[in-house]
Amino acid sequence: MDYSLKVMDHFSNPRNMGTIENSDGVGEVGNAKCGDIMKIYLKVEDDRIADVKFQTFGCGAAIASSSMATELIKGKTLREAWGLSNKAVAEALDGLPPIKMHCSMLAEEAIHEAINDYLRKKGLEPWTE
Amino acid sequence: MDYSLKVMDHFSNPRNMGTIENSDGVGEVGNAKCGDIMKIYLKVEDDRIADVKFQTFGCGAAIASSSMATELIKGKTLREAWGLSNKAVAEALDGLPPIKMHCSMLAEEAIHEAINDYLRKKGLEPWTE
Amino acid sequence: MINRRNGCGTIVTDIHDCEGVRVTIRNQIIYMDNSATTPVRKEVVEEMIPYMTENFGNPSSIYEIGKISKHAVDRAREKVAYALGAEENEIFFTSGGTESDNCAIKGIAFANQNKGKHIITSSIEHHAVLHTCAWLEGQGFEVTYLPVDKYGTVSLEELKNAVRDDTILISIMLANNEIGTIQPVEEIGKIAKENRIYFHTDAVQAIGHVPIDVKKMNIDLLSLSGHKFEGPKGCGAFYIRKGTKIEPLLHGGAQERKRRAGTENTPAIVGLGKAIELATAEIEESNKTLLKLRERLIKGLLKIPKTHLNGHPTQRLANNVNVTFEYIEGESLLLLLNAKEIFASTGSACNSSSLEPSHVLMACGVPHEIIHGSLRLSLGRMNSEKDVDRVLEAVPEIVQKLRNMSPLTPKEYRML
Amino acid sequence: MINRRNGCGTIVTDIHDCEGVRVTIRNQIIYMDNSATTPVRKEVVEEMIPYMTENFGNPSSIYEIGKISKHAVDRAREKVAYALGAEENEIFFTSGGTESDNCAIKGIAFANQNKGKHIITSSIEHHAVLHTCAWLEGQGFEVTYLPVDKYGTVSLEELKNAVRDDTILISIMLANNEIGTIQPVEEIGKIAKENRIYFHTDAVQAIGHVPIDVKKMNIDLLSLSGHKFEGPKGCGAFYIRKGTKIEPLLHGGAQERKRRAGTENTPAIVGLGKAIELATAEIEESNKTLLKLRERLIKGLLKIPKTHLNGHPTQRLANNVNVTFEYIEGESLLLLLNAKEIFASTGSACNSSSLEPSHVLMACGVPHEIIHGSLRLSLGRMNSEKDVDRVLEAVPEIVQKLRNMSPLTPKEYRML
Ligand SMILES: Cc1ncc(COP(=O)(O)O)c(C=O)c1O
Ligand SMILES: Cc1ncc(COP(=O)(O)O)c(C=O)c1O
Repeated sequence: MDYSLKVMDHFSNPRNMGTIENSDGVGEVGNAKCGDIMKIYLKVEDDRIADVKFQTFGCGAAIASSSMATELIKGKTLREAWGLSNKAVAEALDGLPPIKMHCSMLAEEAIHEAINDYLRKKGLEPWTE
Repeated sequence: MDYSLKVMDHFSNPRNMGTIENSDGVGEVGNAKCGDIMKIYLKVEDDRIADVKFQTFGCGAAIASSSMATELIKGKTLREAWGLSNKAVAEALDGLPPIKMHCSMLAEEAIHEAINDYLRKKGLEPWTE
Repeated sequence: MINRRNGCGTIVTDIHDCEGVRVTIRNQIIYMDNSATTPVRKEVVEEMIPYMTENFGNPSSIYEIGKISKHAVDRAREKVAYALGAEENEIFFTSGGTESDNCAIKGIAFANQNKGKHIITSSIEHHAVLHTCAWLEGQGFEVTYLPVDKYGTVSLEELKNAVRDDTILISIMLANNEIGTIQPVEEIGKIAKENRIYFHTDAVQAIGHVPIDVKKMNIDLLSLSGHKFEGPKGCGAFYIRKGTKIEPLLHGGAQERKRRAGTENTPAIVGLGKAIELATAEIEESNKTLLKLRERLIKGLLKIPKTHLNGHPTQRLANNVNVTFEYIEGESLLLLLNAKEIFASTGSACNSSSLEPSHVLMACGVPHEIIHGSLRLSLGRMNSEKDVDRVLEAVPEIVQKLRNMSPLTPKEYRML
Repeated sequence: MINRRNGCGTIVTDIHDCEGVRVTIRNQIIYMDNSATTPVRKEVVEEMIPYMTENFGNPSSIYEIGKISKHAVDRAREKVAYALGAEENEIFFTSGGTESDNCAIKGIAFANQNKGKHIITSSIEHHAVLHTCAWLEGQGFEVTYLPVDKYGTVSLEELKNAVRDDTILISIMLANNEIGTIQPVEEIGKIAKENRIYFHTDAVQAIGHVPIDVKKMNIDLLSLSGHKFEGPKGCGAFYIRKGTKIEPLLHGGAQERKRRAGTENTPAIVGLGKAIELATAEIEESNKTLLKLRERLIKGLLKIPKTHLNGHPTQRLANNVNVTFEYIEGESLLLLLNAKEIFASTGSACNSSSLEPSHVLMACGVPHEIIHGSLRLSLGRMNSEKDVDRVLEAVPEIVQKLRNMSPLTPKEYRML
């Protein structure tokens, strides 16, 4: 696998790894059969992501994408976080091998799931785009 | 081509190469298309091969076979010469590669042709075996 | 860290120190992926080089340096024949295991289709066999893929039941490249013989580990590949029992008695000959050493909770260790091992850039969910007990790190 | 004379002197069979060795030494692409010219048979093309073998006339291996393109001698082989234009983007890359030198009475000389040249152990009766003017010796 130094850095020293007790929203995507599961925990304050943690079962790219994506949304508004595209995650990692682009997709989707989980818990309509 | 040292010796320094003026019998076999022509000249005295020469167009094995065959029949009776088998020629050369065994056949045939040519000239019945 | 160049036993890392001056660090690397490929043995390289430079002649040529090449090729052929218990004129050189497998299967299929169009193989063959069979299915052949038990062993009963009147070929590997399971080849050969069916075995992983006698084992066709036993890459051999009806795969010149066209790769053929000679001569001694390392490794790894051994516990290659760690994924495991200069693989090397779970582990019934967490450590002549201990130190840490990260890991196996 | 071992430029003969002591004699050998194969260039061997020993990793592996191999393979791919004017992802590595030819022709045939089953080739192709076509005829394909003129050139008119609605492939070599004739490839490419037919060219003999631009020449598929331009044996490359519909020949692992399975032969691939880089960079300079040697050789040989030049007088490879001497036979000529340490061939090397007259010379209309007396001298980088002069001294003597022996020689050409 030809991973960038950025990917290797985030893979080897993942930021925001772990769980949040009493989180405000949780999103989990992927499945073990495909070899990737990503779980994102959010702490939301004033419509902002006060804290975020992840747990990932998956390849180097999946772990690095989780780490980078959580870094990118920390402190952002929910809308801003929702707007984080998988391409932005991949770019922030100085690119991903084509065969691994789906890992950044997983990160985007996990964030969406987590935000909608938060919205649902708040009794709000989940977002679709 | 994996030729024996004997083949290489007879090929490089062929014995009895040339023609006999006023020969008593001549035999020519093979054709240019196939890449081999062998011509044997006999001088016969008292039913014996007093002299023999050859001309050959062909590969190393053909030339060596001609040289060896002429050596083997020199001084022999016509019957003895007739009895020289291609296998005997090949053996005397310490063997020939399988693909080249037909060259020793040519030598046997050329000698037969030359003997029969002599017999015919003498008004005798050519031999068949 | 700026640049990285590696040696067989040494990793050289070029870094810049705080002053910006380049500094080189050397660490011992641990290569445990010998089933993927091996380095070329020193003695083998040395025998090869003269055939690249001085003795470069085309073996089909008539002149001295051509004849030197031809004799060298013939000597290598003798060595391969000797290693397999075959005759010299039953050995043909190819470009590797893949070509040999393709040759065997397509060659028999095309030459014997008037007799029948049914082929039997197993579901744990290398892709060189499986994809060739799949291609033949597209050409109107029928293929039965025999299942295996949880250890990866083909059942002789299932094989007997699969035999049909129109079966022309049984292709079952001698030893598996992922899990190391050794098949009951002699018995398979007997079944093939009784039913007058050609029997091909992919022995790519077996050379140097399993003693082979094609006559005793009733093998009609056998594939092997130089780079799996410290010979050169890009060169394999192919045993075809005398009298076997087979078509060539590569058409062209009259080389290899018209069974395999193309200018002979003399240096590699010479190297393969030398390598197989050494590997088979040392088989007993080598297996003794490897077996000890293998068992130490397996014992150590199985101490990690929720870890399972794949493949057969005893009927396995002396150099093969394959385990599955639950809750984690293989690629990240390999990357962290790599960071510690330990080189291994998950599934077969050819698959490492694919995302599909190993077809071999699936056939053995390893649950889908945990297949991804498998690790293959394949030992070689350069590995020592110290290497094994370093691996046994590194792996538990790494597995724990990844388990801590994984959402699948139950609380009791977490340490965070 | 007891033993003989040869070097690239030196022949070492071990003899016993009259006292029985072994004495070694060194003579300069003259190798003029570069179309059969070449030695591996020193710079190339040097680049290859590290990939046999330290950097032996499997390019499909994830760890450092695997990545080093992968990068090396990719760099070699760039070099081949650059030499042909192709894109990197249009280059695939194979085991040689024969495999590339087989891949091209069978690959296109099998993948496009729904469009048609007609193939056009020439009657002077290498056996790797001709025998592959013949095999396809057995599988229900139809093949047109275009005739050539006396210089061995394919007529564009004949080609146009041969094109049919169901023609799927034109396979015509860039330069012939026996007579060196260079085909009007650009024009052939144009005809193929206009008729939407795939165009394959066997460029095995052309690399390093004829500048190639696959785009300009409208080439869809191209075969080449490392050992013909001082690269390694057992390694070739294959250019496939993007978008070409083709099936693989070797099925198995996912290497070479699934177009050619089998563990990559990294050392040889690296060597091929280096060799093609050097050969194409030096093409102009090398051709200038070779042309001079070639013309000197041809002029000298044609002084021998009843001697004819085969192939095209100008549209020919700068390194190829092919002449026919009437009344004599080629093998004996080669053997006598060999005795003088001059290494050459008659027809192609692959055929030297066969008895059939060259199909190429037959197609050029050389009379059957004299075909056997043909000699190919193919020059290389190691040949000098002195070599040419030594050949020009040796050949007339040898020809005379054989003519004196031949019953075909008319009196006026005899000297005995
Ligand atoms: C069992 C088995 N068969 C076939 C092959 C293919 O051999 P190669 O890659 O040398 O073509 C391999 C290795 O990759 C293998 O392990
Ligand atoms: C024109 C041509 N095509 C194909 C080949 C086959 O190449 P290889 O022997 O490397 O497979 C050769 C050489 O033998 C050749 O000269």
